[in-house]
Amino acid sequence: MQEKLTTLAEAIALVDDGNVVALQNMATQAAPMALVRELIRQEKRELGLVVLVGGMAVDWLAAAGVINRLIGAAVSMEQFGLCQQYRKAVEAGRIRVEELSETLLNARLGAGARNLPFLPSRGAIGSDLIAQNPENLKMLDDPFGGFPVVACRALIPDVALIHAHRADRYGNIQYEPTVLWPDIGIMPKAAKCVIVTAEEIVDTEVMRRHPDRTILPGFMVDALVEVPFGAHPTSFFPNYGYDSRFHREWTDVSRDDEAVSAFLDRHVLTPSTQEEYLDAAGGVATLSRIEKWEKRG
Amino acid sequence: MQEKLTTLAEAIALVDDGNVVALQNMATQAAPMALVRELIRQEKRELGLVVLVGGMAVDWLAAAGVINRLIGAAVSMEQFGLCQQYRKAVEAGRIRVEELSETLLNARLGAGARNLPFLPSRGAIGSDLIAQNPENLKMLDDPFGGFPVVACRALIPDVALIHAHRADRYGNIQYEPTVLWPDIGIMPKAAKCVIVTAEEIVDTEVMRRHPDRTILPGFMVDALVEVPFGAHPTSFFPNYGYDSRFHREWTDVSRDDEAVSAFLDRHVLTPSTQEEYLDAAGGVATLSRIEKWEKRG
Amino acid sequence: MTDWQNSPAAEDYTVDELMIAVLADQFRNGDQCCNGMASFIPVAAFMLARLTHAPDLVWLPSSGGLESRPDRIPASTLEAPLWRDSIMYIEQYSDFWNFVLNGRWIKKFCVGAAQLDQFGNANNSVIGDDYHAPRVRLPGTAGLADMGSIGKKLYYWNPNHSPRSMVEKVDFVSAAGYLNGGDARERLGLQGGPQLVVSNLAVMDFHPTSKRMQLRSTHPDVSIGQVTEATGFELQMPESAVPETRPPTQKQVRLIRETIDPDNMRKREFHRKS
Amino acid sequence: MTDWQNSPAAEDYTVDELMIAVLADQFRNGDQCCNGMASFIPVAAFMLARLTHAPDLVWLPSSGGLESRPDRIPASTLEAPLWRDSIMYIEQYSDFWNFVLNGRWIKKFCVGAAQLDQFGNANNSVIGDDYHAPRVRLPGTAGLADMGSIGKKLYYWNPNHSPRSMVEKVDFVSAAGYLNGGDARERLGLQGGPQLVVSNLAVMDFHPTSKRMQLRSTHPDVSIGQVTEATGFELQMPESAVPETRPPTQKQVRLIRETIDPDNMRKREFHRKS
Repeated sequence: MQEKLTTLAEAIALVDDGNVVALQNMATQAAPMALVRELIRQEKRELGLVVLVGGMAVDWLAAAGVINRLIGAAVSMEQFGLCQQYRKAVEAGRIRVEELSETLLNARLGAGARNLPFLPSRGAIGSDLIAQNPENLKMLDDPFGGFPVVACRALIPDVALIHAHRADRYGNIQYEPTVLWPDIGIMPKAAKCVIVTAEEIVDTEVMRRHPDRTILPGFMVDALVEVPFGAHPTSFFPNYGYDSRFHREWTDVSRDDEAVSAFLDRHVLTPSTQEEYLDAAGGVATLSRIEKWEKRG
Repeated sequence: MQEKLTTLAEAIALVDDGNVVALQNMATQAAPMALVRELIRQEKRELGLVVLVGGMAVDWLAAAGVINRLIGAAVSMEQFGLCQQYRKAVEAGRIRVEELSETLLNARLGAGARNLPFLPSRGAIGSDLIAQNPENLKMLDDPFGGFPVVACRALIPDVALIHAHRADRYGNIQYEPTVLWPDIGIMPKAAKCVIVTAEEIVDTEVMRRHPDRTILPGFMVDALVEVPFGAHPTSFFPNYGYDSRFHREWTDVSRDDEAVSAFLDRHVLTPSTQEEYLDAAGGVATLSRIEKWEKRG
Repeated sequence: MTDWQNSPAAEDYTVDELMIAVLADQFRNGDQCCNGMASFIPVAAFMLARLTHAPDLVWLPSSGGLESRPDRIPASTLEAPLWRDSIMYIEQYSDFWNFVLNGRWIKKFCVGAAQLDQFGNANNSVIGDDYHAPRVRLPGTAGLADMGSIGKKLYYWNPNHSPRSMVEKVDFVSAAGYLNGGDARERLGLQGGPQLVVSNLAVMDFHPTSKRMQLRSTHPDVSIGQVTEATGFELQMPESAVPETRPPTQKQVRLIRETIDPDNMRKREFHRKS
Repeated sequence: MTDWQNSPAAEDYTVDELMIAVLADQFRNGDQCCNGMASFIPVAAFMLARLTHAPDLVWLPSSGGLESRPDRIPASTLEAPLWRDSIMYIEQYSDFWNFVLNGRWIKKFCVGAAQLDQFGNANNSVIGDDYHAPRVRLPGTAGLADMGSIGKKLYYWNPNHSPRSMVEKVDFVSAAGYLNGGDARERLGLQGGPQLVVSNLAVMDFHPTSKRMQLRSTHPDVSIGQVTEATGFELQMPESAVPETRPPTQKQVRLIRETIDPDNMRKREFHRKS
């Protein structure tokens, strides 16, 4: 098996300006935040982002001017509110949104994964999403005489960014307890290149004890980096909850461009290692807090 | 939650003559054999069988005159050879075969599960399977200008028959260690009615300890019966292997209609309980043999 | 009459509690219901229904576990507390949508929208005319556009009934309601559709043939005039007199406050009133 | 030159061992290969390649686990020994076909067919003219029809080279080969296709433009005449002389007999010869 272990810098060097990048995320959950920060540090530009429900990661990438288009179903930090930097960029026309419903996005990615030109859905029929997007969505008659479907054109991201619980050095990726998040089930299977951070790298023998936990085989994975708490400040069930203090700090500054810049400086640009990042986010006290899964953020 | 626990007789009473019945199976693996025997005992007639790769179950159902059509990708007992009773019935025109490739069958069932009129595949293009089956397979132009696909019409079985490792009385179904067999991933989701046998019925609290093992929620399941060794003589990983002696006994008689009739009498019609069935199949000695996963059948 | 039904009408209750009780009343035992993000009112309604008249109601968050056991409403209606101790993890790409798209399961969806129009079309996408430079970029449709077209019964809640949220025509149809009304849905082969809108002022449903939104009841101490004034289109009136929305019972209020939502998550979306 | 390449040509070997060595030679380090039911020869070839020149060959049974560790070829090439100690269980409906249909992974499929014709079309469905009352009902196409159309390179093995198995035209196209030859595949947008046919008599490939099957090499002690006589169509001849198939090395034979298949599973399909 081929070695896939590398550094954040080398992993993100695989992303080219202009790429379409699929990002694992769900409001406050499971985003590969170390990879997101590295995208900003390497000053990637004009990326298109594919995300089912984007949260703080999208707001950061919008604030840092990394993305200029987004293909997704929603962007929100749920109880922490709208992503203000993203919102402002869209309202200013700096980010172009291809809004898809969940079944349409899943169909586009599913077609990409399975090398099909399209997959059909019956979702979103009658909504304005379809007329808005003639390039990728077309009403199609049922050849068996029933009602029409929406043909959803295959979407093949250039890169998928994923965070996982465990991996071996050959890029076999495990989730604990199993696939839960919406996008992990399909995004990496559709992408041309898969970059993964994992909470821990273990020996292959450890993987073999629980083959049911493996969600991606090594041959699908292009680069792998060990990043403990790599999803902070989003949650990573069952390891740790989202960091509500950090989320509130961000939403407190996120309408103010100068404060945003200082925030990103402090939390994204200055820390040169994951340890330094975690220290800037409150260090051990924060980690022990999020490991307790505070319920009332 | 509603109670789903019942008897084999009442469960199979849900199957009407003429129904399309989806059967979990894979050559020598994981067939719900107790349900298959009950179909024969209740003298069901003119059933259509949906099966990915059918094994001894198909041969028995053919021998007993239960089925008159089959929708599937293959019928074989792998190293134990062809299913002779099935083969004879097809050659005599008593069973009509709609042969599908695996992706075409998966697409038909996937469309059924998702309430879509069809799903596309690029599999089997150029083969005679498509022209042979104009009712359910149609070449369809890619609306985005690429090469055509095969539109695979939704297939909604009336009933799905499944064997599982564990269930609670409300019909929540668990597999150990996870979904492995080809058909369990989609067949029960496409069917109008789902009948399950399980190796053991446990308390719901036991289910909650491993929610990742649950593969069907109770609301999908219509009838449930506890049947230890319910897949015998097929294998049921990791609990027990296939019974190679039993398979060889069947293949030894399966070309001879009289011997077949005696065999079915002894193993299907006479035993009135699972215990009696297992005793007729060699009792404790057989069980301890298959639990050792003999490798050289 | 069971315990909670015998309980007298509450006098001390807030409008969020009333809305929860109205919604809970829509869900029967054995129903299968589903919610999205930030859905404190729907989740409270599901939990209330299960604690009173519908113990077998199946509640499925659109990300999370089946029959999980949060001790109370968590701060997120999609996050990990809704996976804990569940009977089954429902992975979204395959299982969740397999169950939902299949017409037989998960028949009711309870959700909010930034704009609703007179035909129950919903907008969670953009405010303004230019889709690519909108006045306000909203979160996006998420799964709502799907739920609007795949035969589900939709129950909308609106904590801020106003001409801005109840509009003549939505700026963008994020999810199909009755489109232009009449049989427009049927002609596209769409079943289901919006059933009820529960706002902080009133309960509304849809006229059986015109499919225009009509007043069903006004909340206690709210006049019909207040409702029509807060509505950005001509709200249809029923043929008979408009009744008053039944207030929650004392038992229902107690369950909401003490058991279901002691952290007052349900109040979060009520910016202006309540 | 590695150990096994330095090993002298075996003198004591059987044709199944020669076929395994020929097939093993088709698979490179880093290739991803796949097999179906009752595929002892392909599985032995994968295992031999991994033990010699291609340690990183990814081998995926079409039902089973990734990188499982059977101590030897089991009696079934799909059954549970091929799940044990694997790195990942590959569930068939979603994962297996997601990986296979995606053009980037699992590029080679090694399989047998009851009939193969001059253009590499394969039949595992029916013998006879009447599909619904066939002379012989064969097992069925299983995943082969898919593999034939989705860009895979197909490697066929045939333990019984005869006019019955190598036919002018298959009774039923269970899996597309080169159809009517020439650019017939390309016109349907089909990539990949049959690469090699390894029988008990010879090795065949396909002419680059006509796509007719042509002789590549004859096995030791087999004449060209024996091969053409056993072939039910006009086998094309290469422009240069037909070489002899390279026999397995002593090391390869030892690995097959002692390590890979001490139970002689590989002999099961050889009814008439070897």
